[in-house]
Amino acid sequence: MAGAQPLALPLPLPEGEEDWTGPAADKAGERGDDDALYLELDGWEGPLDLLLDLSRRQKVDLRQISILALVDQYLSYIDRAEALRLELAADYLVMAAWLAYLKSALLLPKEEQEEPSAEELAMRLQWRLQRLGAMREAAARLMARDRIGRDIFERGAPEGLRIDRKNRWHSDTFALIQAYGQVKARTAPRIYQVRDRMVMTLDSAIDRVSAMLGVTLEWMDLRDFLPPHADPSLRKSALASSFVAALELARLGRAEIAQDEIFGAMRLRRIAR
Amino acid sequence: MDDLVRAVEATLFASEASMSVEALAAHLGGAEAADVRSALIELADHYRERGIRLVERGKLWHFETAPDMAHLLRREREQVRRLSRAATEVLAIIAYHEPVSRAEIESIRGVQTAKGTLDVLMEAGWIRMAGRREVPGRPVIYATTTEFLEHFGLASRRDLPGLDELRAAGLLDPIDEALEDAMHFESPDEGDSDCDAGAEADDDFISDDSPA
Amino acid sequence: MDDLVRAVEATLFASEASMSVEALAAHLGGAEAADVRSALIELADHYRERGIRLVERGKLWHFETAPDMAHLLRREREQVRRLSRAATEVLAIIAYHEPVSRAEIESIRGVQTAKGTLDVLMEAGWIRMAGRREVPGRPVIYATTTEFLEHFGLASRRDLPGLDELRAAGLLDPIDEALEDAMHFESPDEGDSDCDAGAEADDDFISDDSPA
Repeated sequence: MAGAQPLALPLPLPEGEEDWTGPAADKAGERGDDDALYLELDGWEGPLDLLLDLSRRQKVDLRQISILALVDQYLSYIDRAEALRLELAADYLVMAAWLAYLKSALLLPKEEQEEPSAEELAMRLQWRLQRLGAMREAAARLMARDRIGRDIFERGAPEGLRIDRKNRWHSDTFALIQAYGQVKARTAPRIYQVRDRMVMTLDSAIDRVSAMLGVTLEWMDLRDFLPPHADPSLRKSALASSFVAALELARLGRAEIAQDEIFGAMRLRRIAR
Repeated sequence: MDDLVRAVEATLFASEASMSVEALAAHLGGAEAADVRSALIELADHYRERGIRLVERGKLWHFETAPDMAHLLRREREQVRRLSRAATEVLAIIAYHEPVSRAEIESIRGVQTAKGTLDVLMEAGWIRMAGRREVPGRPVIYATTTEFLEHFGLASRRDLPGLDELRAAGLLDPIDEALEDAMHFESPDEGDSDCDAGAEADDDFISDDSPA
Repeated sequence: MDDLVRAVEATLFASEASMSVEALAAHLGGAEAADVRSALIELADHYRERGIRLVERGKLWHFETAPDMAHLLRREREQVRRLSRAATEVLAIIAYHEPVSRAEIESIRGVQTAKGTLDVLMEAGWIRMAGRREVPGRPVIYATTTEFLEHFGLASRRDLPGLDELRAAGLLDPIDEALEDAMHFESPDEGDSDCDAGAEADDDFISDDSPA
């Protein structure tokens, strides 16, 4: 806060203990000579609240208060609070600094003033005090109204209005029959059929590969074992079965397998006994 | 208007309980009981023909709604609602298979049935409990009512189309359930969208029936 | 006595809450709103001088005791919430300036508003969040409720005491932050003030009301 701009009004700080009964009583029992104002620190809702109360003490319309006098009162209040070593919230001190600046600006000759002028700032402060004062009075008038539950009462034992909702259900024959059809369709036993596919079984592949291997001692490409002119799905099945058949024959020691490179052609040769 | 009469009127209005003449007199700062009594009589006379009455019951006085206005205190509001798909299915099964138990309905539908679904059909007046099946657990069995036939414009249950007719009408063709679900607007508040059997969190459902 | 007038009288007497003309018309089986309105006016006139009155508060009607009966009826146990000075001031600022943001309230009071203050007023049902102001930071704005009008016996916000004079004096002019800035009168920044503002963290609050 120390580095705050002199013209900036302090940011509000969280308000302290809220008490509708107003400023807290002096706990130490010490009373000031003129009034108890400076000992009632905890009761003010921030510096603006204190300023409003000080300006009310001028006993004139808020529009006619003397800003200079108000500044002096505020500053002397802060001084006295400090003399009593009361802990002052920072925003009271920042307001004091701002008011001190305002006072010096007000005392300067007009031509030396910056924009906005000190008069404008003073008027603005006055207007803010007026606005806060108006709201405070409005609050008091509001609270003093005849209020429900305190001054005015509603019927003590109303019978109450009850609305019973009654459903009238609607449907139609088609929906009924359709629903039954759907239940039947949903729960009817279903027969699943799997279409036959042309496959080469492992057994027939082993027979075929070993028979063909018996013809020669030369290396043969695996693909040469597949049935020629077969449709693609049968060819796929035959390739897989023939591969497994080749592995099986190699395991049984009846054939050897060679492959020169990864994904290269796989060759097969009979092992002569 | 007399101030005491106004005070009695306001006091009885704001009071949470009926009040005796004595209680009123005490409340009104020690008014004479006789004055309170005549105020009460004046008020009762004033309200004789109005929408509210001032009445005495066992020496206690209170305001109440005029008897011919009592219908205003409890109003019925009728709401037309369309039967949900789940309820329609259950109703159809009962109509085709009656009398059936709840377990049998569930066995035919292939899904559990929320308690609310049968309640809705009972509320609609379309099904009734038709006794108990004499098997272990003695489950309640349900049947349709005359109102059911009336609402659906059927002379008798025999008017319901048979399976052959349903098939001919294409109503037995398997349907895409996902599409069906997406297209179906089931009222959410009915509580019986029991396609997801989660609705069966309904604890008081007792499986009292072994499916046939 | 007209039956509709009697019916309106009976319904409002029996109702636990204040009712709008529309709610009354609906409850009375679709009576014309205009007829209900004239029945209300006839009844309000009839009860003008009695111990109870028929009053309109924010378009809702109810019966209540006459204000001059307060001394007889004031209850021993305090039924009315006692508000702190800060809370009464904040309530007045909201009522006279609504809708206002928390920063605007703070700008008038020159002090930050403790979080509890707005909560107390919300809990009492006297203020509500009325959307967000479409300025950077989108601060929540507050307005008074119908319960507020009802509790303080105001037919509408126009009945707020001294409203016209305050407006004429310019004391209710919109809190113009831009002007405050121009005057180098720093007003609490919307963004800064809510370091402790739990109410502002309410992200899923839906702006249902476009700020004036």
